[in-house]
Amino acid sequence: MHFVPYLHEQFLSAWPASVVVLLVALIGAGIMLAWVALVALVAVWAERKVSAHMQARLGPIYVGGFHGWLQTVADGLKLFLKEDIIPAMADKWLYIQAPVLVFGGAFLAYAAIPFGPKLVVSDLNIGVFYILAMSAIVAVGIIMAGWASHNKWSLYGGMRTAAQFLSYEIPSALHLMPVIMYAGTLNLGEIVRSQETGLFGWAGIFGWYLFRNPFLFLSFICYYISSLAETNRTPFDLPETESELVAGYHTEYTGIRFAFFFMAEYANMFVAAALSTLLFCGGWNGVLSRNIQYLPDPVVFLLKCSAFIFLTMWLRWTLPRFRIDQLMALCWKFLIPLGLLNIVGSALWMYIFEQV
Amino acid sequence: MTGVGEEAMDVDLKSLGFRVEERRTLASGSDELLINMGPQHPSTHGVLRLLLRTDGEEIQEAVPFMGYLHRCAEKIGENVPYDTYTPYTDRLDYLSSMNNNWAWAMTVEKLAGIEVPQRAEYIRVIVAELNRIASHLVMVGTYGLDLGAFTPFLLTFREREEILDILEEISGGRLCYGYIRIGGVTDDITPTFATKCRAFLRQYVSKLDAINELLSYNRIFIRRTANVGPLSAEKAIACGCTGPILRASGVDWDLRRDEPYSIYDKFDWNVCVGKGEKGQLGDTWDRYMVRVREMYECVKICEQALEGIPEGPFRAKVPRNFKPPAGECYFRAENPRGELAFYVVSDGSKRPVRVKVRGPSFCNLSVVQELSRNMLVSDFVAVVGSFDLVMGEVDR
Amino acid sequence: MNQEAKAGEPKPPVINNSMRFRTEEAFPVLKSHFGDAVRSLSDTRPDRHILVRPGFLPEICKFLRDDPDWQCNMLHCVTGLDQAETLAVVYHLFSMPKRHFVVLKTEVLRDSPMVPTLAHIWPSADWLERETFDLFGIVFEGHPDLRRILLPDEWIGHPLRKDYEMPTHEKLRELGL
Amino acid sequence: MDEWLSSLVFWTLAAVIVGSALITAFARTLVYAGFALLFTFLGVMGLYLYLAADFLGIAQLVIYVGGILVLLLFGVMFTQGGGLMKQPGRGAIQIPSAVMAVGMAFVVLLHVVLYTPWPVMAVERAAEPTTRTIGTLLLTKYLLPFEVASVLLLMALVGAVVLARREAKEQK
Repeated sequence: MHFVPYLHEQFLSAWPASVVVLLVALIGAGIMLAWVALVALVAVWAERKVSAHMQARLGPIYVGGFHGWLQTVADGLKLFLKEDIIPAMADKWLYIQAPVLVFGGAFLAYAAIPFGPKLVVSDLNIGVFYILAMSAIVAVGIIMAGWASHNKWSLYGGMRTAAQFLSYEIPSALHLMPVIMYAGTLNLGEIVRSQETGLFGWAGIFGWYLFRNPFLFLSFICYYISSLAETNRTPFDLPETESELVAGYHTEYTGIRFAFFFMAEYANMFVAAALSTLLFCGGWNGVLSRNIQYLPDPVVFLLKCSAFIFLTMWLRWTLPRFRIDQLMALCWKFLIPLGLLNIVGSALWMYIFEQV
Repeated sequence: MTGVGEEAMDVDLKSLGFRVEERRTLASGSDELLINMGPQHPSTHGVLRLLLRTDGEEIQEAVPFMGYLHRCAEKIGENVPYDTYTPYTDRLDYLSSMNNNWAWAMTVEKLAGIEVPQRAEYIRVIVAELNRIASHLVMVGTYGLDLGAFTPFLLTFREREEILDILEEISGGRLCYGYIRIGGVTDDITPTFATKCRAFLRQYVSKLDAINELLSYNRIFIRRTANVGPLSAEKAIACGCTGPILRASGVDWDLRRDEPYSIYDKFDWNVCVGKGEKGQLGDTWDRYMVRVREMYECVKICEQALEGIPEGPFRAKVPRNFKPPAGECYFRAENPRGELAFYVVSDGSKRPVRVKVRGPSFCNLSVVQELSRNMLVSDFVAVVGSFDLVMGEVDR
Repeated sequence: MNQEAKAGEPKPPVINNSMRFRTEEAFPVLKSHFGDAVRSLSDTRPDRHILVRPGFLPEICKFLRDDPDWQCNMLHCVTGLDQAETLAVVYHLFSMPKRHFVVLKTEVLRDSPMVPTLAHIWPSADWLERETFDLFGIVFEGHPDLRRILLPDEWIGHPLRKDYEMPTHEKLRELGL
Repeated sequence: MDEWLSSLVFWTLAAVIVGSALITAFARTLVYAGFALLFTFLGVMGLYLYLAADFLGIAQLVIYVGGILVLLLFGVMFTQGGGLMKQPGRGAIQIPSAVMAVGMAFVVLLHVVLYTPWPVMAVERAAEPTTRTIGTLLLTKYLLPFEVASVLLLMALVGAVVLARREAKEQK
């Protein structure tokens, strides 16, 4: 936010301040949009390569030369050019809106993610909370898609999303609470900064909340599980189970609208990975003290995110999927009680060992 | 705009084949949903259509509809000579063509009293068991796919490719072989066949162990399959279920041991029976696991058969203008999916009067409606997958 | 049978015939129990069958299922047969504990092919009879759900009858098939 | 920030809120009403953010969109497939009573708006976190109402469980 007055005073003093604000906002949004698209493209390609190599095959190999790195671009182009079909019985307005809402929710979450100490579109005071809130919009979008398609399988997908989202929002917020208690702030940048040094002033990896106390470690695992469920990834991909619901809420979508859902899925995956990184794994802090960190901060951050994205893919290509009642049981009987336990446990730990 | 569930009220459920007629008033005051699962649904493995009556996620009843792949296999049988019918049997259960060819060949051999040379018998056993492995691999892979595990699918298909390569080498086909003919086999095995087979079988067991580790004993997989859709032994027998489905319900019955046709009595192997280790007897995990365990046994049989191939002719002398004596004959063989039986009536002419194909999948599928009661959609997918239906055989 | 085979006696020359058909032995037993309802034992080879009157079929089948000597707990196959002047239904009854087959056949007139159903004796008869009805037009009385199973509901005729004529494309289009 | 920009933001938000609220009120299908509510909530969130009440704004979104709206849509889809709403006939009695009710509410609201001493405070720094203040207030000054509210919610939760249990038992 300090950037805008600076820009205004130094270069664009002739223009009214509001125009500069709008201009900066638009350019920022454009850059973010490009970034989201890039993340999706790379992640889709990576997913295909990761899955291929896990399944003893090569995956895309021709388009673009090196390991088919242009494959996703080609697929994206194909999706752009494909016929856009709106089913005759579909609810047209909602049908058109749904992918926009889903992608919009995923995209808005990027605004609060800091890629480095100063590298953030909007340094919100309540960044964690904001990102959680944006996933609610995604959920409503998915329900909308499931409803509007006028397909019973899609409707099932929508209803599963509603149930799953409603349930897993609670543990994912609960398991973030210990971190917020430690950091004393909801600002993502502040949370990362508070991980520079840990107990006894040890820096680097010991500063990460992941290793601060056993409750936080448990919290991290539970948070990771619920983030998988919130982003609809295997083993929790129930809203789009291809073997049960054909393709769930996006069964009827084609072409560019389908591409939006697809991009949103990978965008969400990145957001979940980024939250794990920022809150539990020290964000852009390397494994050693910040004084001897050689890689640029965004690179460290992205490396950690990639590790999490890889883990997500690894799980997807290894595990079968849960059943809806098992999914609910896991959430309500396991993750939520553990979340409450972690909050109390972390508070006690802070009080006893760290004298906060 | 009409609600998605409204049309359920207007149809005559009885005329669609639903057994439970009384419509339950649901707790939420809403209607049941009638949903078509298939004929193009991803997990009905072909063109099976199931009409589901659901209350939310819970299925009240599911009615199967078949016939989308009906190709008049029996009518064709009445119009072509006996040996020409072999390629049509390929297309019954297209995942186990060798076994189908073999069952047809044995039926006609029984009808005409043809004695098959020993070498041919050994070759037949080897290719049929290889084909059985290939067929079970498809089941194991696609079953993982049904439950959301993608990787085992490709691993099993990779192994299956190896088998197809071997079978291609001797028969020229990769799916429909037409290799086992009346009186023997089409061609002798190639010189490299035995070594290739041995090489494959040697590495195959470890691959199977890996698939077990990845899928069969995965905790999520067990929780998805154990205690789901248990089929009692009595019901299985009464409904005419055969093969792995029957064995999974705890019935120790395998034609290869209990009615040893061909040379199966010469081999040392075990019949795999479901024991209900992870849940109830005859649940989907048992049905799945019986097949996995059978593959180990197939390897044993193959290895023994490869050791014992005698020299000699690979085909008995069958006249070109083959006319079996008048009569009728029923013969069944243990196929990967159960007992495939042919009923042939001959009037002494070139063509049979009647060919009846008793496909195992057809009888196995008839239990599905019973099993579907009060089951989650996800569980139903698991149950249908565990039956390993091949619609080519159901619809004929 | 496995033990017998292992005992080492050489197999008879005609191999591939390990299925034990006890139709001949069943005939006198059924004859003594049901008298005229059991008509004759065929001399077809390699398998023989017992010709029974359709009306008594359920009773005979119930006997074969429940009698401790026969215990035919599985109806392995039901099929129709077009015998020019009559239609026939052939039943292959199998006993898993006794390991034997009994083959029954019943003949009905072409014009009014009515056979009592066996669906209440063996559930497997349900679909097998539906298939026979679909392809031969034999009506199984008392069947719980006698609909076509392989062909579309609107199909006309029963294709496995010898006098069935394949409808022309024009005819099919007329029917909307 | 220029005056006109802030008015633009305000009026846009106001238009979104009022417009979508009207759709909610007059939509012919329940599902439309539900989805229009989403935009109302988004607009209200915008207003909160605009008033520098960032925590409140986001909390509004999390609770109303993430919780209540999703649940509402869930319920609508489960019951009668969200089809046509039964529109009550516009009888002679209903119009005067509606006018009376609306008029009374309007008078009350007008009174509140006109006679409440609104404490107006210019926000010095837009980036002032409100979470700490809200948290402190909840645990000091408003502790009793906060606890009473949570006990009420707990009771509602237990009651819902009991009701659902009974229904499940009756079905079996």
